[in-house]
Amino acid sequence: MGVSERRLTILGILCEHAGAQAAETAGMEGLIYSPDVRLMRLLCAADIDHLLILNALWEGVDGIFVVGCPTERGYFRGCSELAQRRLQAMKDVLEVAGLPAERFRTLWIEASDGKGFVSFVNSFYEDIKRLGPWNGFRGKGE
Amino acid sequence: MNELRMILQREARRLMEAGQVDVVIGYARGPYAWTTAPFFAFNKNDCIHLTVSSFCTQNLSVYLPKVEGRVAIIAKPCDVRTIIELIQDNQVRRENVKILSFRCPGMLNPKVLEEKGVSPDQAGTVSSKDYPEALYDWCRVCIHREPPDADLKGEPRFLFEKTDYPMPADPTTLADRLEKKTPAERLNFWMGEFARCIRCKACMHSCPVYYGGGDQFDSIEGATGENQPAENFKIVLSFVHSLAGKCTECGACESACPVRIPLLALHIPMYRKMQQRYGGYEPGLSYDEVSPLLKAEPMPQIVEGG
Amino acid sequence: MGTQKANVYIPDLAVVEDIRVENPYTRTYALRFLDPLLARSFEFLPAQGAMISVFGYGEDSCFFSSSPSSRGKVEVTLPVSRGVSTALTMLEKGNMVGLRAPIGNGLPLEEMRRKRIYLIGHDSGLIPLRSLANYAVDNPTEFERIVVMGSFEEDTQLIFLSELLGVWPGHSIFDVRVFCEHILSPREGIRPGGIGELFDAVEPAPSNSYAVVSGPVPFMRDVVSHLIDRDFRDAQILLLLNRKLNCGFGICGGCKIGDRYLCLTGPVFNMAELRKLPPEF
Amino acid sequence: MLADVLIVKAKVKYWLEALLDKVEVIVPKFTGTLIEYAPFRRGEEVMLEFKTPVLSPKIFFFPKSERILKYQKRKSAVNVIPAPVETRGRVIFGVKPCDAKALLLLDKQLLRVGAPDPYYQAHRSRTTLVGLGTSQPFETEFSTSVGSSPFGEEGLDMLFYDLGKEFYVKVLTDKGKRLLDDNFTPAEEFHRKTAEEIKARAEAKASYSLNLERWQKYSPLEIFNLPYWSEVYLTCIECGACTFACPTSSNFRIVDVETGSEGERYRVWDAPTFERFAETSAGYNPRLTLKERFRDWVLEKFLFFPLEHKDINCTGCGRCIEVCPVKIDFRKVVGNVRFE
Repeated sequence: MGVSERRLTILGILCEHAGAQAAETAGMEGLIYSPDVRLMRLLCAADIDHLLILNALWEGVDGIFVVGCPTERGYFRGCSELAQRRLQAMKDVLEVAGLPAERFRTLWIEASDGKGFVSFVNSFYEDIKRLGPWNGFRGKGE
Repeated sequence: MNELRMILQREARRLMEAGQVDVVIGYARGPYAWTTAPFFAFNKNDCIHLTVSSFCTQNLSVYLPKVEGRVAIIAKPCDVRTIIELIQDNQVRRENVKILSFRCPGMLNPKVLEEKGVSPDQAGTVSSKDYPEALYDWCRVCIHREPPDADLKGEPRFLFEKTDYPMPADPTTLADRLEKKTPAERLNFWMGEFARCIRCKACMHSCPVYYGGGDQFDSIEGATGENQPAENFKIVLSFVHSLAGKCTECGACESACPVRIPLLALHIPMYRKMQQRYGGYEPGLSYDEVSPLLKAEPMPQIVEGG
Repeated sequence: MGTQKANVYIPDLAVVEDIRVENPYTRTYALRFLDPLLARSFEFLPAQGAMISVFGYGEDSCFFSSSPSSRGKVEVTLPVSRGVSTALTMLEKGNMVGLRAPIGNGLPLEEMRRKRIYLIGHDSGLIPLRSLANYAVDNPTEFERIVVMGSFEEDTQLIFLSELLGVWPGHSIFDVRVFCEHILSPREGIRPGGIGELFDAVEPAPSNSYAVVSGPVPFMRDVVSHLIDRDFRDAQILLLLNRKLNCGFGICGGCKIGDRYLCLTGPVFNMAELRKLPPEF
Repeated sequence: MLADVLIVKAKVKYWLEALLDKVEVIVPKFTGTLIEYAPFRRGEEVMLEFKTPVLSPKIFFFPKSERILKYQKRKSAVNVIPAPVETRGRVIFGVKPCDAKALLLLDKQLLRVGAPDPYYQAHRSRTTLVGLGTSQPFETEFSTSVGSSPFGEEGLDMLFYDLGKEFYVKVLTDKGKRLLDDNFTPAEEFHRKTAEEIKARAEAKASYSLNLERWQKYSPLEIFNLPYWSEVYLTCIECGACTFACPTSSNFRIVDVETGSEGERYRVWDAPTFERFAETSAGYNPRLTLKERFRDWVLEKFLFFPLEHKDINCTGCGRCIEVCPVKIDFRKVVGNVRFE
């Protein structure tokens, strides 16, 4: 493997109540996805600090996805809608700044939908693979 | 703008004499040519220092949450919008605030005027009518020249009919020029700009509707210690994201920046994106409509790729 | 001490030899300098401090809590707050930390010779006082009497329990009084009460004595007014102030009170000096 | 006695290009939005008339962030490598005389006896300062009234006076003399006279009465406790622009940056107006309110520093007023103190 073909790192931020459950369901159903995908769980997708996403991107994570509750059926009242709006704004910020907004994606899914989760992760992984690695900002600039 | 200054002084004095307010927050003449400085008038005699010119770039509503008692505030229309947002956010109570606002001709960049050979002595009178090309970027794109709420609104002594201030012939801003570039070029541009950043937090502290206070520049979760352009850019991006759906393009942050980083070229596109996505929402125009980022409703469907 | 280091910012490495849990929020770390020469020659005074660094987390100031006479090994005690002191709790025996020491002026041991010393401390304010108390244990002839006046908010916050209740009362020159405002589990030697009770029990007398006060600012203010009531002169009251230190050698200005730097002419100030300084204390 | 010389304006460029062979050269440059000091490259034009740059040459001696050390963690052991000090020669052209004086004031803070800052010391000793008399000062400049001058010679190695077509150059130190080459020609007496006149004119312009002599009548504590201080801070928005632009402020913080098992430690700027500036890690903040922090920032320069070093920690460059987002006039803050 050459330097340019280093393994991808993809960060998945899962909400406790839908994303993490969906990942669990996928595990129980025996569905697999790339081992380069690292998952972390938070209480709620609407609670994601913008610095979490920015920091990940800055450190050179190749792709970030957020999985949260489906629209209008959030675990907390309105959490999914709020999260969608907030993260959409985040995407806009990345676009405005000239950063690769396509490396950031969201999914709003039922806790029982393991298949949906895995197919999303796989297609995201393929897209990121096509985009190639992202090197972040470490060591750039002065 | 001389006439307007007289009216505002008179009104501030009247409010003081009537005991309706404890303090008037306004602008006074700044320490050197062109500039204005925020000024607190605690008694009626102080009111003669109050002034308004085409160079009042500070947003005075940043002081509202800090000041106790009943306040009269001189505010540009964009500042009034931030006051409305502060009231929505329960930072300020409407009954404690008297808003003295005016139809705004837009704020001018003294640098451009100096290049045109305008003398600083004219600072009190010059306006965008004479030099539309000197308008700041955010005033170029501004269409809300009238305050959405004011305690003097609707009275006939209001000056500056809208027709007096035509929109500048060329409303393109740095934001538009950047939008035409490729993402890589844009990123490169911003890296160059943020190499100058000295982390003084003036942008964050001069914004009335940003409550973060710039702690991210210090904390280990935020910027790393080394002053790298990328790190500075990251923190400012988090600032921009926090203001999505709240920024009224008042330009306080950019004019506060000691090293002149064009922050509004980040805020203006965000403003437009929010406007497009959420049915033309513009923050601070009414008391009832809250920021779309605070609404727990499904995302409005927009046509992709349009 | 005395010899100028080439680069004042570079900490000396030290190995954590022992970690002792004083209470849930406070730990004592026994450190030994990696450089054997430095370990042998290192000297400090009671109430002097150090900049302790956990690499990756930064630096924070702390006080030495061990006796200056125990050569080769130094102890620092830190209450867990944020940043470095939290990072320290993750360390294990054998890990390395950086130490820039000693910082500050320390207590004037020469002047305090053969005097009666009142050590008045509240909660973690006792940390630098322990250094002097242990010094007195090692050199009992130096002092006429050591009166340790410990005051605590709650008995879960008690620190240096074995010394307060065991080692120090066993010495003839020591008189140890510990008062707690709230006692959850009573034990011998700990009495209920605050500063007022503490002073009533001890009755400090100003003749031939020094009072060393350390603790939070409101506590120090209270104690000073009590001491003044009992005819202590300003010069007899030594206060240990606590400020943020960044550099430790008088540049950064974080510890500046008026024209005095805590890291150079502090942290020990007598009340007469403090009265001339801005009333920030 | 060092001979005074002349240099034709057009030749300054060639002189600096010749210097590039030996040393790094820093010149003021217009970088699109701002005049900044930046490295000079061959073939570039040199700005000979410019407004005082917003960021003073302090950034070359006490940079925004300076690497102190590097460390590597190996299991429980740590290896600490001090950051090397720079030794390459450097010439800064176009230094404002008040900024050179500011470096002398910084020396007092950063080169303390027994504990000199090694990085600052190295930067100082490797740099030759070529001054250029302030022809276009900030309108806020008040250097004459704090014992500095727009044509002051303190701290400089050479000082250029603008005589129209040519520069009259005062060579002040041996360090400056070493930079001379055949682009310079000897100066005449009338050149010196013209230079004196220029100096006198500029000094009269850069004056503002700070009434500091009134402060002598009061004790530091009295000044500190004046009710005046609770009035002047009101418009401050507690940013750090004034401190960071100030050529004499040396407040900093030390932070670590870690990547994996190794990292670096930096010394970064901090400002006394920031809320967290004096807060201890235990959360105790001796200067909790903005009033206290603002008072501290002003009095540190005009009261406490003079007590310690017998000199005002201000050179009157006017940058603090220029960069202040709310245009607090520090001249007035200091000059209009009400003693009652």
